[in-house]
Amino acid sequence: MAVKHNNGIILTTVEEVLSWGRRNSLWPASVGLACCAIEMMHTAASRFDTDRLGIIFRGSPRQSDVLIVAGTVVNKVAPMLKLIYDQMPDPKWVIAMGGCSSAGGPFPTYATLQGVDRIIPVDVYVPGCPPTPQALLWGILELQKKIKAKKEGKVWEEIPVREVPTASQPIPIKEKSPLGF
Amino acid sequence: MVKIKYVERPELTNRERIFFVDFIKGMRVTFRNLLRKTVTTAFPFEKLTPPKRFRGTHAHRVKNGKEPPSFKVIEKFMDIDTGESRCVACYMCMQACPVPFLFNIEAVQLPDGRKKVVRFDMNLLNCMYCGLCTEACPVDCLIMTDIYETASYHRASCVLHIDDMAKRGIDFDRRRYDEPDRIWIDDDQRSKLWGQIKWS
Amino acid sequence: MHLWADLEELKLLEGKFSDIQIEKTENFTSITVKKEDLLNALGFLKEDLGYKMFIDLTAVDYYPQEPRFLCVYILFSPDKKKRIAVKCWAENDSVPSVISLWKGAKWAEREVYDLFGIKFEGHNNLVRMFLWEGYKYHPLRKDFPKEGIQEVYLPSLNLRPEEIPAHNYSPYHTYVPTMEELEKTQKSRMEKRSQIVLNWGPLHPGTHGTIWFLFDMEGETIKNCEIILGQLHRGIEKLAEDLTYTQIIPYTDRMDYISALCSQVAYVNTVEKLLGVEPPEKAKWIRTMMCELQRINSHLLWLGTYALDLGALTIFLYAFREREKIMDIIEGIAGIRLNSTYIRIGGLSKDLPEGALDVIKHFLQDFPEKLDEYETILTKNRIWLRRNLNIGIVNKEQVYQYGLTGVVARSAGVPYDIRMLQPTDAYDKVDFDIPLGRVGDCYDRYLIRMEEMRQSLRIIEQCVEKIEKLKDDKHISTENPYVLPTLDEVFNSIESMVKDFNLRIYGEQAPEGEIYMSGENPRGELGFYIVSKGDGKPYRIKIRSGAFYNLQIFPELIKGRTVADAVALLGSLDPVVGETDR
Amino acid sequence: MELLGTVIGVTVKSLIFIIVMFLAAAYLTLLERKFAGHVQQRPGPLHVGPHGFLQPIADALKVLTKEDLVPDSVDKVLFYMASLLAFVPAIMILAVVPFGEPFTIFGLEIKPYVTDLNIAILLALAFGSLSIYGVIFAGWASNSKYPMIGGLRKAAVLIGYEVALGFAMVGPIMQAGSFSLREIVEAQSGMWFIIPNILAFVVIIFAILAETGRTPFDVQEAEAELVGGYVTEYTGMKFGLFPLAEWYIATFVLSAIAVILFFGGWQPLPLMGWLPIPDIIWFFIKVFLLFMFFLWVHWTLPRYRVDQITELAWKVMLPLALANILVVALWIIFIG
Repeated sequence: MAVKHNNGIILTTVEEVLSWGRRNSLWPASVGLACCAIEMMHTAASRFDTDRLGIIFRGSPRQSDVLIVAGTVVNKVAPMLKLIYDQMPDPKWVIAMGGCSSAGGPFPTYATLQGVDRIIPVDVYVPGCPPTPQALLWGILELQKKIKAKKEGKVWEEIPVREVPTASQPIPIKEKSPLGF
Repeated sequence: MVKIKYVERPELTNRERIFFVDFIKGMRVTFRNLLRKTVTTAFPFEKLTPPKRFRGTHAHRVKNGKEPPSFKVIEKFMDIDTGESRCVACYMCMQACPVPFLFNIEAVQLPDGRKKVVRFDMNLLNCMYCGLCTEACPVDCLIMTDIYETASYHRASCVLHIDDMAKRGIDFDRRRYDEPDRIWIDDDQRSKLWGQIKWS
Repeated sequence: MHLWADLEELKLLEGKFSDIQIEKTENFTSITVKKEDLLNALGFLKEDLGYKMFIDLTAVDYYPQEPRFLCVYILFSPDKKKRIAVKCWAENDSVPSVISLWKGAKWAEREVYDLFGIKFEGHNNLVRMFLWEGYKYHPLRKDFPKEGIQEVYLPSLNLRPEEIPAHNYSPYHTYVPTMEELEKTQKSRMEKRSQIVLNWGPLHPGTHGTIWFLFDMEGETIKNCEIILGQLHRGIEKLAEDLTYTQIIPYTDRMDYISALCSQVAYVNTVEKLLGVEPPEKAKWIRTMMCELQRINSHLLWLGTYALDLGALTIFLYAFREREKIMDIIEGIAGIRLNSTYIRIGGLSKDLPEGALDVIKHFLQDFPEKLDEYETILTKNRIWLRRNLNIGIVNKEQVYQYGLTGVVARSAGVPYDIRMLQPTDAYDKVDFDIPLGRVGDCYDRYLIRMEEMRQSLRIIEQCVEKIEKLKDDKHISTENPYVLPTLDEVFNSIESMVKDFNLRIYGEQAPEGEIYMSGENPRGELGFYIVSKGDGKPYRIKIRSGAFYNLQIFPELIKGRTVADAVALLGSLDPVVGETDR
Repeated sequence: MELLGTVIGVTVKSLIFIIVMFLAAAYLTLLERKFAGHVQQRPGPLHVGPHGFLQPIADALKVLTKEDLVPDSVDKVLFYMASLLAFVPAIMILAVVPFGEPFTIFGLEIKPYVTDLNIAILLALAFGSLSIYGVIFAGWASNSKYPMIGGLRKAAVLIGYEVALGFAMVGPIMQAGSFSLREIVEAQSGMWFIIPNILAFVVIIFAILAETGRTPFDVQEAEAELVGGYVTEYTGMKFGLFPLAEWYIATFVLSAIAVILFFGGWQPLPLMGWLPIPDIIWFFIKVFLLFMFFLWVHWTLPRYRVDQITELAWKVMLPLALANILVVALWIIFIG
């Protein structure tokens, strides 16, 4: 990037390094609410081992960076979810896993919160009921892209609307950078 | 025939207790697993191909000459060119759906009396992927593809529109239309977990 | 077959109580008593006729008729293996409480009070079950809208002003409680007597979802315990009143999301009985097979989380490794890993794909050795024994008092298994054992679940043999007027297309009447009480959740024990919040 | 002049020790994650750097640059002090652990240990028991229920096992007739002390597991019961110090001491003396094997209840340790 002063360049490189560290050790707070929590566990289990990407689940929100809202959030639990989000230290991100947490899903009822993004800002929406572990992993990769692009603020202008994906092909190993994502 | 039996509770003998036999046995099991091969599929570098029946993101089959007879019946009332979505705006998917308001279908009457579908939106964030809509579609138009990588930064980009769905339908049929109805196809990936299955 | 009490013993009641009506249909048998006779009648049924097991209590709202609420009690007699339903009109919206007869009625009455607003005279602590204190409405009343009342402006935070992300997006929302209201709820549930009140949950790694425990603790010993439910109350029963019988099937998955197929089968069997539909032979066998696969799946999840709670982290991942295989099977057959909407009224949505039976056979071969691995690590491990032995002992009396079902009941030595009492599908044609415990502690429940997995394997083997014989049968009996035609029929014949349209639009026009039937879920008896008024949608569906009643005994068992025991006990009761809260 | 030389030497050496220990601890986390992964048939960290080799760096970067969030309700002074109190004693034990014989390069003699006290073991025990304060402070200062319970539990466990640990160390000391770890090692040139001290060895294994809070004794942060135990309220590096100190450094140091006491320190394995391996390497091989053994136990066994742990400590481990003293005494009298 066109930075004139040397220190500017140094700064940017430092930022690069920090963002590399952050996106390669995302520790989610294990907030399992409903069906999606099972698939979240499966994502962490042996078949689709999130630990490969440096993602380990922490019990306490104080030590976690990303909040994966897995399952239906009902009105009654919403304030507590907000509390958990507030307890997390910055920088923090939120993944709304599944339709319920993204937009109320198939429960347009008196008791259900129609989308967790009404109480806390959401970075990535993962549709599915529940999303398969691969879908959730894809969502996490999307979040890593976002962190890489320094789209940390919830500024909507910066966020492009992704075009519709069609066939999904594996990323060949050679395209992978030696430093991870 | 159903029988009733009582479970017997094993006892830990003193010999086992003193020589830690229980611990040693357990640790032998973990050690054996340590030597086994890993079962992990390194997403995104390796991917499990969903089975053909997988109920992923929705798509529209297009008019491509493979339509069922029922479509031929209704076709004459519709204005559909080859390569366009087969949807005949019968609203059956909407009727079958437990969450009907996730659909937003509009059709207009053309001057020559035929109907044309101008809008077919689905809000996937309200979808249960239960597949009732696809079973209700009388012209084999609405299908569910094997596409699951739909995570996005925006609520708006989780809403499907008719042209994307047609695009997906073409793509899906190109890849998997002629595939046999088998439980799964990527044996090499699955064999990591399953080992060698002998197929009949 | 049905388990309803026969008339002659009901005749005994007629003499005792003034104007009681006995109605016996093929699907349901009930006696309607007056409000003032209710307690005596129930007491007579419990003490003298031996209907001592409390199954369920629910209410139906016949708005605008007056009195509008009808309370329905369902009892079971373990000796005669018979069920009986007792109805009572709630004049001026109140009925006497029956917690003096059955402790298990405590939560059920609170639930009815919460959702209908019926007062129960004599209930010691009649507070809301699912919703919070200060919630203004009673949602299951017929004059309350399904969507609730959207009174607050609560837009999504990720949208630019005036952006409409989807056609069905509305910035207005139902009322979301504040933290203060929740604290008020907590205060109203339990007051502090000992040193500290520990909030265990609702968003806590150990509470299997979102159950909210309040422990009043003296040091680490729990002097008093209270459970707050409703952190996953999504209003499925309310939704179901607005859907056709077929459309409810996907929601039954999402109740007990760990054993989706079992819930589907239990529900679909009830509806088929109501409609008088008979599924083809092959469908029955496949249903049984899938149910047992799902049972193994569910027990494996239980094993994993249970071991994780007790500190054996590796077992968790071994159990999930095997779960992945079953998930693969279900995904290949039904299309979705977890909430597979596979069963349909009158059969199955799809036939088995090719290769399915090979995979299942392969699974049958290599699963037993994995089971042995788990057992070698755990069963005789001294730590495991010390954490499980004599913890949370359940006795027969409590089983009847609380209406405990499933593994919890069987651990106390009560042979209560719906697969044996009321065999549906192919359960009367396969042979398997029902393991029972003698002591009733966590260790018994552990052993029983391990044994049940082995028995499920036996059942699956027999099913696989049978299904191979029935290869070319139909998987759904579409000739029946109530059964949706398959896609090929719709494509090729105009009649079935019309039938399809009618069924989709108007729903299955079930005959007027009621039915209560249940299936044996991994978590206990999952019952469906359906009231049909003859139109395409059920007038009322009550879901009798096993986990709800099993969880109810937790506070009594945990008194005087430590938090560590609470983890073990909760794990061995194995509730699923989606089912307890519906 | 002489004094200045020693001061500089000691400072340099201790600096080297601390830095190396930090790096080692960071990579021990990777080792544990890899090991756990393969036990569970998954690869563990894989994509961050070749075979996840940069994972600890990424974690460190992230943890260090996390917002350092201190809840308002906590007792600030104790809150900060606790993390140091947990960390410093663990690393200070290193001062007395000898890694090998003194050797000379370019004519100057290098002692592979900071200092060789004649009461080294007592010092190690003292520092070990200091770390209890860190735990209790953390639990108290957080001013929240879960950390409180976690801290109390951990304190109960530590107190119980410190005693057993101390008595278990008596046997080797009696045989060597010295408190100095170096002399203990040299006393084992004939035969390792594991032979008469087998009971003490069992006790020490349990004690180390308990001291370092590994399963079956990880009651202090039993996730299902107390979310994170006494570290629940900690963020960033203040949190990072706790697991580093107790799971990695303490485990490493204590295994080192166990090796010195029972497995002849840096002396080669039996029948392998002819191998051209320097004694420091021998020492680290033994320590590494013991460390892996602890990991292996950690990832296999379930967890005791806290009252059962203390019961075990007082009713089983302490008597065993005392019995061991008797056995060794008899051994010394009769066999010599």
